[in-house]
Amino acid sequence: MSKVISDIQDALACVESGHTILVGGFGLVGAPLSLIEGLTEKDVTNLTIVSNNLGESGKGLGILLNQNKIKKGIGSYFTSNRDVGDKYQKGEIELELLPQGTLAESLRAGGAGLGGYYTTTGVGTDLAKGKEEREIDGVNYIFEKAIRADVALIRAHKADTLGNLVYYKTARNFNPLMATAAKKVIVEVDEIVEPGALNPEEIVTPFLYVDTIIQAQQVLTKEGVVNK
Amino acid sequence: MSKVISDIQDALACVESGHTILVGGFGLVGAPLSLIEGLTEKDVTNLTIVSNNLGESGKGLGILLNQNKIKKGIGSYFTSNRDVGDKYQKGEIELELLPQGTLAESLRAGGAGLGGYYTTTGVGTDLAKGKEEREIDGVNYIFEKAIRADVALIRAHKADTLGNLVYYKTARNFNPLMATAAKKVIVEVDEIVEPGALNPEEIVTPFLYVDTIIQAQQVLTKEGVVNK
Amino acid sequence: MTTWSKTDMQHLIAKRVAAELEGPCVVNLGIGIPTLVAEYMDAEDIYMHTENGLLGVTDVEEADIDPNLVNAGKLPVGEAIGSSFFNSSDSFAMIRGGHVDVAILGALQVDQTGVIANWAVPGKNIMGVGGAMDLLVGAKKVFVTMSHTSKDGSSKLLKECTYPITSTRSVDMIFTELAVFEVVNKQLKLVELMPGITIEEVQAKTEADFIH
Amino acid sequence: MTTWSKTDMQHLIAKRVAAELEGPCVVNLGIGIPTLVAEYMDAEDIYMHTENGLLGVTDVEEADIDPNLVNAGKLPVGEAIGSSFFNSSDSFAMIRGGHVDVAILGALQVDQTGVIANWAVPGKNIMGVGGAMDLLVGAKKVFVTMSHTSKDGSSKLLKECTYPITSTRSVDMIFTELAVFEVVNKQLKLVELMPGITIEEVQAKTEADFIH
Repeated sequence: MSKVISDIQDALACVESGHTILVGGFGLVGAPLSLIEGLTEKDVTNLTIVSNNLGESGKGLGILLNQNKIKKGIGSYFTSNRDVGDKYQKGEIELELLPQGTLAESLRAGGAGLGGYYTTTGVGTDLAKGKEEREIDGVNYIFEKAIRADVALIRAHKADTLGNLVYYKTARNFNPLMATAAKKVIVEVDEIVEPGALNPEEIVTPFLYVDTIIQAQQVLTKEGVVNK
Repeated sequence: MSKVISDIQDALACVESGHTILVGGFGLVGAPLSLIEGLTEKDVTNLTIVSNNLGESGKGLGILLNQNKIKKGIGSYFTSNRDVGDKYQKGEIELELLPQGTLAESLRAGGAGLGGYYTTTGVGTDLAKGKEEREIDGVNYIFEKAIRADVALIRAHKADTLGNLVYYKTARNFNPLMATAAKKVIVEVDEIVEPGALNPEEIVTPFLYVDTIIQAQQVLTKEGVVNK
Repeated sequence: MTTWSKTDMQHLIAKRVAAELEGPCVVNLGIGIPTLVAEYMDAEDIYMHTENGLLGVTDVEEADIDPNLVNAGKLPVGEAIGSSFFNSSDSFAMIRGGHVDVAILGALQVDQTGVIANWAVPGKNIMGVGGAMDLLVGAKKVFVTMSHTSKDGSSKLLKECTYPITSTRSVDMIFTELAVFEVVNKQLKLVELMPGITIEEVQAKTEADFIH
Repeated sequence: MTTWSKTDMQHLIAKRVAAELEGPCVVNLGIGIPTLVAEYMDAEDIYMHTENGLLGVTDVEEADIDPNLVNAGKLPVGEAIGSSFFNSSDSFAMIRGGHVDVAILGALQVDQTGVIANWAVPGKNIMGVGGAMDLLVGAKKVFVTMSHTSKDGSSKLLKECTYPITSTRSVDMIFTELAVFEVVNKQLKLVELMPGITIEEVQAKTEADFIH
């Protein structure tokens, strides 16, 4: 049972207008660049994108933004793309800003079947507005809801054909969390190997989380993003 | 800066009467057998022990139980030691029974600085009695509190002298979670290596969680527990 | 009326459950009859998850037994090709997050809406629950295996459970030595009689209402 | 009155903060002046954490730059001996769970109780927060580095922050090009004048009340 698909649009067949989509990466590092490009070529709209950033101006998710395919962004640092602010000003996009730790934790909670959790992060700040506050053992917390999505687009370093994944250095970031929190998980990888090639003690994402694997066609290098 | 200590009682110097102590392991698998033995030789009482089981009759934590050092047990499966039931019947021990997933998740929440979380596990059962129930997006959850402790006694496979840890097969279980959720973390390991010997991608417990390392003196073999 | 040795009965049930599994899927096996199901699985793409931290469980030869490689019943197991190890919270995140396809569990009682009791007996100390409640809320499908009646001959399929329930969630299928039931809209539906069993025998030994 | 180039000022502050760090400890460095602190740390047992997933950050030579190995400011970094990689929730679990000893952050404003504002400016869209709020609630100690005054000469140490605060938690120490403050019982205490600075100059440029 191999989960490997060669055509990106086939891999993205499950993506529909109105979907909530998790997109891995911290800036371009660990972002599923090939899948994002595939999404810019697909006729979908009204997407909710959950990602630390919405790319950079005219790059990565920034292209999707400029195509007006994004209805709402949920992330921690939209500042990296000035177009996001312009669109927000014009009322063309909804934004939900979360502390980075809350974004990560909510994704993990979503994947783990939790409803939500209490964190001290954000208590007493503008980002706590409208959120329940509760004292537990003398400490003030706010309630944060779990995040779950229709599809996750992630990047890993290696996959075996079953879907077990390992990551590479700081390109790991949100990817393993997003792998757990969506109905369909599509991963692009640098290298596809046979089952048994990855050490069972080192696998970060066990295969039950992964639906589809593609060979990455775009790679981040010192010189920027290049086609492979 | 090496965290390695050779004498078990020196390693356990931070343990005091009345402490809450996390003890790793699933039965004897992955249990810190040498540290538990050290605890049975130490003059402490009134302990709250958080562990999946309280050992077996007269073995591991079972010895501590029979020494009347345990005031309260928090775990998921006390059935493995018939003495626990006897003591409970006589009112000699308090017990808090949690689903195994809740025990694990509460430890993780404790380590991650969360106050608690909502889970579907246990809803509508006797184990939900007295716990807040809440509907979130049409699903019923109960509130579970994070668990934090004074000391964690855990077992890993290898440690470097900084305190980075890797585990071995199903001996991993609760150990990495407990490493995050106590003020002092003492680990016993099969092997101590130099910093740099463990692959940064494979380290399961980063060194900032670990205070003290000892070489395991007791090992679980096919023939049972043997002194090394 | 058919009678079996306990072992034969357990194997009969285990074999029948195994036939219900279709790959690709991830299955968690409880203690008791469920453990036997592994003996009858032949599809290559059925993977077993054990909640103490391993996805990809296989049998192990006596010579290869590793005391630190066990299943949730603390029995020695082996590693399949493509297996992975993880900690307890990651393991239960798989279960509670709905990533395990099928849980096969034993039960003490099942009520006629498919709700089960399998972790505690009234009048005895409540001492252990393990992963039972987690598996019931989390697995996409739950299959129950059990003898149809207690040692005293009374039905274990009841109008209402008298033991503490494990979850308010109804299981999906129930396999006994007499019959196979599906739970459809909170109602038991007999879908198959085991070899040599008559509907009358099932009716006689079943307190719960069921349709067929 | 002393004047510095912006770079000199930043390095002056960074060097002073570095002197405050005692190993063994784990330090998280924010963007801006905090990043410079690494240049002045000499203790072998001071380890740097970056919230995008690495404990054990070092400098990197131009030739060794790896585009997939960066810090929270997306600048290339290297790996120390004994480093480890982890995902974002594990990284923030370290921060929020109180396992990072010191966070060194920049700030736009500090009030006289030590509460800071460093993530948003009123009248502009609120577009980014990153890990600032997490670090403020979680790090055992928080050190703030900033220029003492804004470009227009107004004090950044205020009676009350006019920008949205990052946390209700007071920071522990504040380092500017003029002075070092500790926050003691929700009160600023001047503990050191930077070389060549007089108490009068600090008083003239500080709106916040402070003791000394």
